[in-house]
Amino acid sequence: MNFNLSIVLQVLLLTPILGAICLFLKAGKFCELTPAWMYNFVTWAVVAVSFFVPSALLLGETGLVHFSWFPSMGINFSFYADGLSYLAILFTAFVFLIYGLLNREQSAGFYACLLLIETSLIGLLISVNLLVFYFFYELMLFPIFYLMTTYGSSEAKKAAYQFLLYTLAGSLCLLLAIIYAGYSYFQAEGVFSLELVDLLNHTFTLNEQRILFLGFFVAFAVKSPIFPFHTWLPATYSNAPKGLAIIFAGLLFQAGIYGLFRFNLGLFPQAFAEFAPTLAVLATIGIVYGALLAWRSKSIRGLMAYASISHVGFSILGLATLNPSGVSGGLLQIFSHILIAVGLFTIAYAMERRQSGELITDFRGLASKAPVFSFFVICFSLASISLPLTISFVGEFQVLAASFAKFPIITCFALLGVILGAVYMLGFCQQILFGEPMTEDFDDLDPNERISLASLLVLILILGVLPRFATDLLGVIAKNQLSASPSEILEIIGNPKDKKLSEGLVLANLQVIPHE
Amino acid sequence: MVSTYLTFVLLIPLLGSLLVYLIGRQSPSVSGPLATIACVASFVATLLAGQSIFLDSTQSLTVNLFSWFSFNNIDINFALLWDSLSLFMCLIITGVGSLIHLYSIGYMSEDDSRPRFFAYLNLFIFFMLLLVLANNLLVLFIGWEGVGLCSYLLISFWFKNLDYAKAGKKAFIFNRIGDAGLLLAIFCLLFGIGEVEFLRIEQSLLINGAFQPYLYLAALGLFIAVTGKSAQIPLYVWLPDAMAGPTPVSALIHAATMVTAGVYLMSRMSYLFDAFPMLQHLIFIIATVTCLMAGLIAVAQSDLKKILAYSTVSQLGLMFMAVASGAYGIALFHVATHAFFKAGLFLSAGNIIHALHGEQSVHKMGGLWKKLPVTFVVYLICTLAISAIYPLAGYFSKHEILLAVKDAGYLGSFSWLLTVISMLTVVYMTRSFYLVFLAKPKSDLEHLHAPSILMNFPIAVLAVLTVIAGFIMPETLGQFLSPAIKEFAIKPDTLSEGLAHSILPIVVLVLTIVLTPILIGYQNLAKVLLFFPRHKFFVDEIYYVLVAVPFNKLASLLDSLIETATIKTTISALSATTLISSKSLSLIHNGQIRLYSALSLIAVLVLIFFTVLI
Amino acid sequence: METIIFYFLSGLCIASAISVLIFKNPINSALSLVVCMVGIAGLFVLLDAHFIAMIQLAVYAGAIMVLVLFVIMLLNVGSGYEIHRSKFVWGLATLVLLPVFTYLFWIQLSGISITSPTMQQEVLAGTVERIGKLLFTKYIFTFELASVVILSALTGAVLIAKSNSKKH
Amino acid sequence: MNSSVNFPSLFEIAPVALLVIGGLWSMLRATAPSGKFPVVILSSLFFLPAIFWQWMLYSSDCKHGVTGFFANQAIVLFAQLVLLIIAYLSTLNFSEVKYQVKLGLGEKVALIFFATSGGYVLLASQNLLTWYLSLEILAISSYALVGANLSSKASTEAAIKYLIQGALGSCLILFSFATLYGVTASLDFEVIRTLLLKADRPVVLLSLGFWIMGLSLKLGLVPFHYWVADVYQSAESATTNYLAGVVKFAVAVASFLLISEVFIDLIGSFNKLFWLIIVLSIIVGNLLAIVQKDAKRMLAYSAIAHTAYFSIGFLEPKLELFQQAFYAYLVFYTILSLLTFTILDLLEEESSVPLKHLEGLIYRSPLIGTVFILVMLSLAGLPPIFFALLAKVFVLKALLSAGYLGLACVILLGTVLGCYYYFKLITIAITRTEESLVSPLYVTKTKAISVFVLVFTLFYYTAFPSRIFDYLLSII
Amino acid sequence: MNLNLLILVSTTIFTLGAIGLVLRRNLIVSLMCIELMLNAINLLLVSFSHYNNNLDGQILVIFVMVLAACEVAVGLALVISIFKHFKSLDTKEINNLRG
Repeated sequence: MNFNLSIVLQVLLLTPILGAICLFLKAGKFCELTPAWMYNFVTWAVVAVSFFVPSALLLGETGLVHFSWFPSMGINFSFYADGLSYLAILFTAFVFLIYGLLNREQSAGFYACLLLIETSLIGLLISVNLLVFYFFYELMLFPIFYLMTTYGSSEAKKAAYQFLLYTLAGSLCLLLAIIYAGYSYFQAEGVFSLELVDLLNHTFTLNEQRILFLGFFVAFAVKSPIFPFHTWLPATYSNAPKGLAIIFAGLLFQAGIYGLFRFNLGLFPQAFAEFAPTLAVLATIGIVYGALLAWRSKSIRGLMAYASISHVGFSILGLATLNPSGVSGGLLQIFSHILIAVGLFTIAYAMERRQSGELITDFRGLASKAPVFSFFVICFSLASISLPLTISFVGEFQVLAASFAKFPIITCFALLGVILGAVYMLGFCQQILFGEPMTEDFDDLDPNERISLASLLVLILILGVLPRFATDLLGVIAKNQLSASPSEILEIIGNPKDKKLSEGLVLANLQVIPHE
Repeated sequence: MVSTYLTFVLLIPLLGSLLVYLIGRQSPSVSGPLATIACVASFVATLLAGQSIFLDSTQSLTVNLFSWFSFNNIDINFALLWDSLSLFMCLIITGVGSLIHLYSIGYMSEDDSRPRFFAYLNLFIFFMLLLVLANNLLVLFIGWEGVGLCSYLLISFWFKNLDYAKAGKKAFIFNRIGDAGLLLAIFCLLFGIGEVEFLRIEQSLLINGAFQPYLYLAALGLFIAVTGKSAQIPLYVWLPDAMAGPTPVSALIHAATMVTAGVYLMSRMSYLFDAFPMLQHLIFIIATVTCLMAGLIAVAQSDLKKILAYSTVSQLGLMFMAVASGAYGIALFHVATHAFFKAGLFLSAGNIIHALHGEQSVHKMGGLWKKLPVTFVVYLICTLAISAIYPLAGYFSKHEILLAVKDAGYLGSFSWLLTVISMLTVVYMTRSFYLVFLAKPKSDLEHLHAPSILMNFPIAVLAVLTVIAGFIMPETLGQFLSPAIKEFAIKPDTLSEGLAHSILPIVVLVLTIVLTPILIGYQNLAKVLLFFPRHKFFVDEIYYVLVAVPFNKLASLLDSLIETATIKTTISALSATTLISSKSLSLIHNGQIRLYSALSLIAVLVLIFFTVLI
Repeated sequence: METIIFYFLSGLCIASAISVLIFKNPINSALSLVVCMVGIAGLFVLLDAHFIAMIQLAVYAGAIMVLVLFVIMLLNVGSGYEIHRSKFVWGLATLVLLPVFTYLFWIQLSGISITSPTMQQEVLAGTVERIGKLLFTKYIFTFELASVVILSALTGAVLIAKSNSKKH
Repeated sequence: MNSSVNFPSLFEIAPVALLVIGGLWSMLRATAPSGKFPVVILSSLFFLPAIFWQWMLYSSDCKHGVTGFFANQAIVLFAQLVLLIIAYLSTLNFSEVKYQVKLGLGEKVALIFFATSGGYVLLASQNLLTWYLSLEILAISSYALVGANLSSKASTEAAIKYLIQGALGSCLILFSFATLYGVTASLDFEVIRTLLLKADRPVVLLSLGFWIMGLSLKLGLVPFHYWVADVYQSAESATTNYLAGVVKFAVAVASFLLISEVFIDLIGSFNKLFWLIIVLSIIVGNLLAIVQKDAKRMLAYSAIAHTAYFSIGFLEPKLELFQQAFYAYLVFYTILSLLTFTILDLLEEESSVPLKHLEGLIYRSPLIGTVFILVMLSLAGLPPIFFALLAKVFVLKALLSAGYLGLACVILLGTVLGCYYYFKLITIAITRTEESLVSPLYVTKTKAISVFVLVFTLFYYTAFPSRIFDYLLSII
Repeated sequence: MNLNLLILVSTTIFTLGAIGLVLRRNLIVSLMCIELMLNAINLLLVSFSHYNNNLDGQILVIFVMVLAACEVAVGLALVISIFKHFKSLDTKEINNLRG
């Protein structure tokens, strides 16, 4: 089958949008489908389509798809997929699929919003026009806000506002920086362009790089989140209704790290290098700070939220190493965190569904009531503290090993985070699983939960034992991103004004898998 | 062929673990035998795989299973190293492991969670084998963490008791600290010489020497890891608490195998440690202090398993004294003999506790020699062995260690400490022996839970091993291990030497038996004398105050200072400012048209001045 | 003579403008306003704007002010609403007044005198003929537009009045 | 002195003529004793030909100058065309039943006609006199329209306040024109432009300063914004719609044309003044909107902020980017403000829309609710309507290009503040209440059509942004 | 009589009108103050017209008068209806709209 990448990407983007529209228009009524069924259908379709991306990538010569839209402002639909985007899309689609398994009783509007979030995530992963990226980046705000306020408690409403204003404040900096980048390109080249390809060709002066870096950084730092920008996160994750924390915790952060990698690192390498030590310090503070507060946290989701901050810290630390292995480790951490966070929050959701109470102390002795549940709790806790043979170990190892070479002392503090991870995670397990059971009725996991958790666990283990495919792929991507100075890229892609823009943006390609 | 066997060695316990759990859930009684069969099969596979090495111990083989991942173009393979050292360790693990599995069938026969127990045990065997078979530090790390995990799971096996669960957590966390050291060491090696494979590190060190500070740091990191896993100061405190697990677990993990992983690791990396005499000195001091302290504490304990646990810590200290002195082979020899007699002791203790329905305090035991004859004999033999009385296995290994330590000359004028340490062992072991078997019964002995043959057989085997190991092993082990680690030879003592060296322990033993009942009469005196040992030198409390409390304080400080005070206050201050300013602004809009006109006119004036003047 | 008349009229205008402000009774204020407008009309005459002066008298002083007075009387609002006699407000007003006054005056003084044409030229008096000619040639469209203004004001007034009548 | 008769040809003033005739007709029709007043028919009857005619004018080649008109400018004709269209859409709002049952509908429609003709002339005026006069047509009609809702006490109060403030603004503008006349001895823009540079600078600065302040008052910028909230809140929504959409559009474009055609050489000196006014408007407008309890009042304050956003065009009217930003944001804001008040019209009761009335909007009418949410999101500059984002991008791009980084940051701050209350409105609109489930919202066909047209425009320009933005750039 | 003096008179009256807007609480007086301001501007325009020797200014004055009349017409209509609603013309009492 000959699949054109452009078609695949379009279908990939349009499927959730159309799904959302259909759900919104209550199209299900006409063919007697429940909203949940439609949602599941769409998420399956997205997963299926995303499997075509690599084959399309392998067939075509390039990963770039370009539709002219508003050329005078440099705004076009430019889509691009490399291994990183591909993996991220696959994981994203997968998480939405899993959520569909877990939550089957919601209204059409609920699922429509979820599909919009999916659109937004997929869109931002594949768009390489800065403004289009920004568009998708912001697109998720409203659905999230809607879901939080409509289905959540009054606390959730507050959290929704906090999330909204925080993220917005960050992303407006991004907007400003994007426009400034375009304008700076305009001053140099005489054309206003927001295409990543064009901007990669352009060498920003160091001062410009610094300013722009900060603009981009603030937005991504809020989304990731990086240490002082994280305050929205515990509130949001803790108050997200209906298990939506699974989606939020599992997927939102990747936008930030992806952005840091693709844009900050790609466009402003010098500024990034200058800023790397600070970034490493912030990341490490995040790791230790998250761990300490997770330890202190009394609520289940609060603990998981702070744990997320800690985990994301490793990812950021990886990027800050500016070493191919470190960066690829950081990228791998994205995927490991997706799997683990989804697993952990699924567990939290399962607990909430069975017994009211959000504090850790509301539960006790579940191990004797629900062995399967306990098995998964232990497994995900262990994965979360990155036991070897889980995916998180590989990423964390690469990150720490690379960062040790660059920032030895900082790394020692990060290792402290590794230890503290065990402290809070095992404390959590002990608190909820062990001891005399507190309540009589705590049913074990139902089949859907089992399937979702088991599939996550299998992925965690497979990627932990055989991560070679992913690490090589990400390694190549990272290496290209790091080594490709603007002039080199220029050499690779030739004249960018060329009609054949598609030659451009050789960040990495799925073809470039060297292993075996 | 060898690689296939080797794969089997590893895979059988892993698959066994899965099968045991899956099948065991349907019929729990199958789980024990199944797990035992798996372990024995692994033992057999080890023997088969080791054939060639038995014949020629210089042989070594690297089996590359698959490529795991890569770091900075360094391929990190999932590879196994098969040489005499790993074979030696594998034999101990699977051999002693099999016996303990067998024992556990009897010991756990009434527990409903048997499948889980045996699955964990098999999993432990897998990880332990992985640890000793690893060809590089990263694969070793898998095993290293894996055994820690199994230890955690098994310690908190009876999780309904929160104290047990907490003990498991404590063990894991202390191990985790050590693991961080190991990671640090790996990073240092990666950064310093860019290798993680044992053989390559060795080569690189041989060629380039080891004078980099990073390698020093690596050695230090390894030692931190070792203190965690092998319960040395400062990370030993988890081991006594780990006795919360079922007794076979204590025997297998916390006496015979896992805790000796540190000795194994240091032997593996002996060339690295040898390069840093300063570090060796440090290790020696730590080991000596550990040994002494644990011995003292053991004297004052009343929980039978705790006594044995501190004894283990003490014996491990002894091993590290040997390691620090450069006598890796002798340390490994002691690992083997210690595995036999300490496993024997623990399993005997298991029998006792089993018989007394879970009673662990030695003060509540007594007069058991009649009721548990086999146990009595085994315990006696093992006690004698650990007290280093000729011709039992313990004598040979321990005596060699003392010699090696003296040779190394670290102690100088403190060599009398060695005697003290040895005698402490005799004292606490004899005390426990006396209190358990010889003293007057404190409780009703009629309703004893007699040990089954399944429980008696393994301890008998261990006793036999304890007796014969001393005669067989010294000669063979020297040759056998020398290719893998530094050249060494053990010259077995003659009968007369042996007897001569045994006089002192025997005297102390007899003295202890005589004095213990008397001392028990003077409770107050004992309390005063043993105040510190009884309270374990307050190490737990000190750690609590020095580590846990500060971290807790730090966390709450961060929580209140940064999370709440700074950030949240900033945000609420921002929103409050916004609200206040908007409310005060809306006060101006009070509906008075004259005010509006006035404000507009003032604005006109101000703005005109603003424009024209500026 | 002209100067004396000018000063007289200016004084009259200013004085009556002030009295508009300070009379309590709106009728008095309105009458002062009429006086002011008449004064201004006089100034228009002095400035040779005869037609405008006439309109000023007819439209302003006549029609508009009569309308105002009529409304005042219709509503029968007496002097109930006092001027704010607080010293603070008056002080503030003076503060406002003084800077505006001095500043504007100073600026205009220094500015216009440069650009204004010399007085040697023949004075272009605003007679009916000249104004009319200008109005119906150059500004014819604007003149037509004025009808729309008046129409809309008319409509507006009708609309408001209509609603009033409905209510009662 | 030019003594020739300067009356434009019928061809050129036909749209105005149609509007005036429409106004007259409405007045006459209003005198009819009873019956429904045919708003839709009447407005279509006059607006549609006017629009058509304007389209002809616009697309014809003879864009030569005529006295009284800036007719040679494509942008003027285009702006007039837009004005007619939005005025028409706005007028359609009066077809609602609730306006039919009140007295004076005919007069209101007539006033709309007159006001629109004023706006139409305002855009094209070529001398100070016409400019001022047509501005006053707009103003006087607006006063009357606001005060027309006489059953409401608030409406009268707002009207008189509007009148007094507006008159003050007129005085300021007139004072400025008088001084301009004093220094240039002419009312014609062309003459003024040439003489302005030679004139004495302080006087001109003073005069332009007064003009700018008068203009700020008419546009409702801080610190001359006091009337805005009262008027927008108290007037009937259809009127508010007209004021916020049509009147503001006309005044803004006319002022911008005046600046860029006449005051262009001197306006640079008022940079700081505009900067201050814009910053104040953004901050004060958004801050005040936060604490409001009435949706119309809240959106009135937000309108102040939005006016400030497009007013950045006044900062550097010479620069193409600023012109583009001005027109782009103005077009965007006009469409959105029309949509906003069209929707609020549905929820209005006694000329006010307490926030409570918005409750469950999405359940009462899913379509209108969705449009409302879309509008609020767009006002906040958020997806899914890309057009909103683009408008903001134009503004920010212009600012960055000229180095107004601080102002750009203020705009971002304002956007964050704005998001807060836009989302507050959204939250209310999506709150499910018992009442909302049983009282569906009735939407007339006319309203649905006008909402559809506006939303379609938004989506159309989202899909083909270059059709409007590049086009605007080409005719500026 | 020179231009400066005329400007002085006109600006004085203008300012007085503005101050009246601030000080007087009677709505009708407020309207009168606006008239005062417009008159001041008229005076200014006529003076300029005189000194510029140009009649355009006087044309403008005519239109200002027209507008003033219109404004007063609408204004007075509103005043009447205000009086009906509030039973008063005191601006202090017309303050229902605030915030």
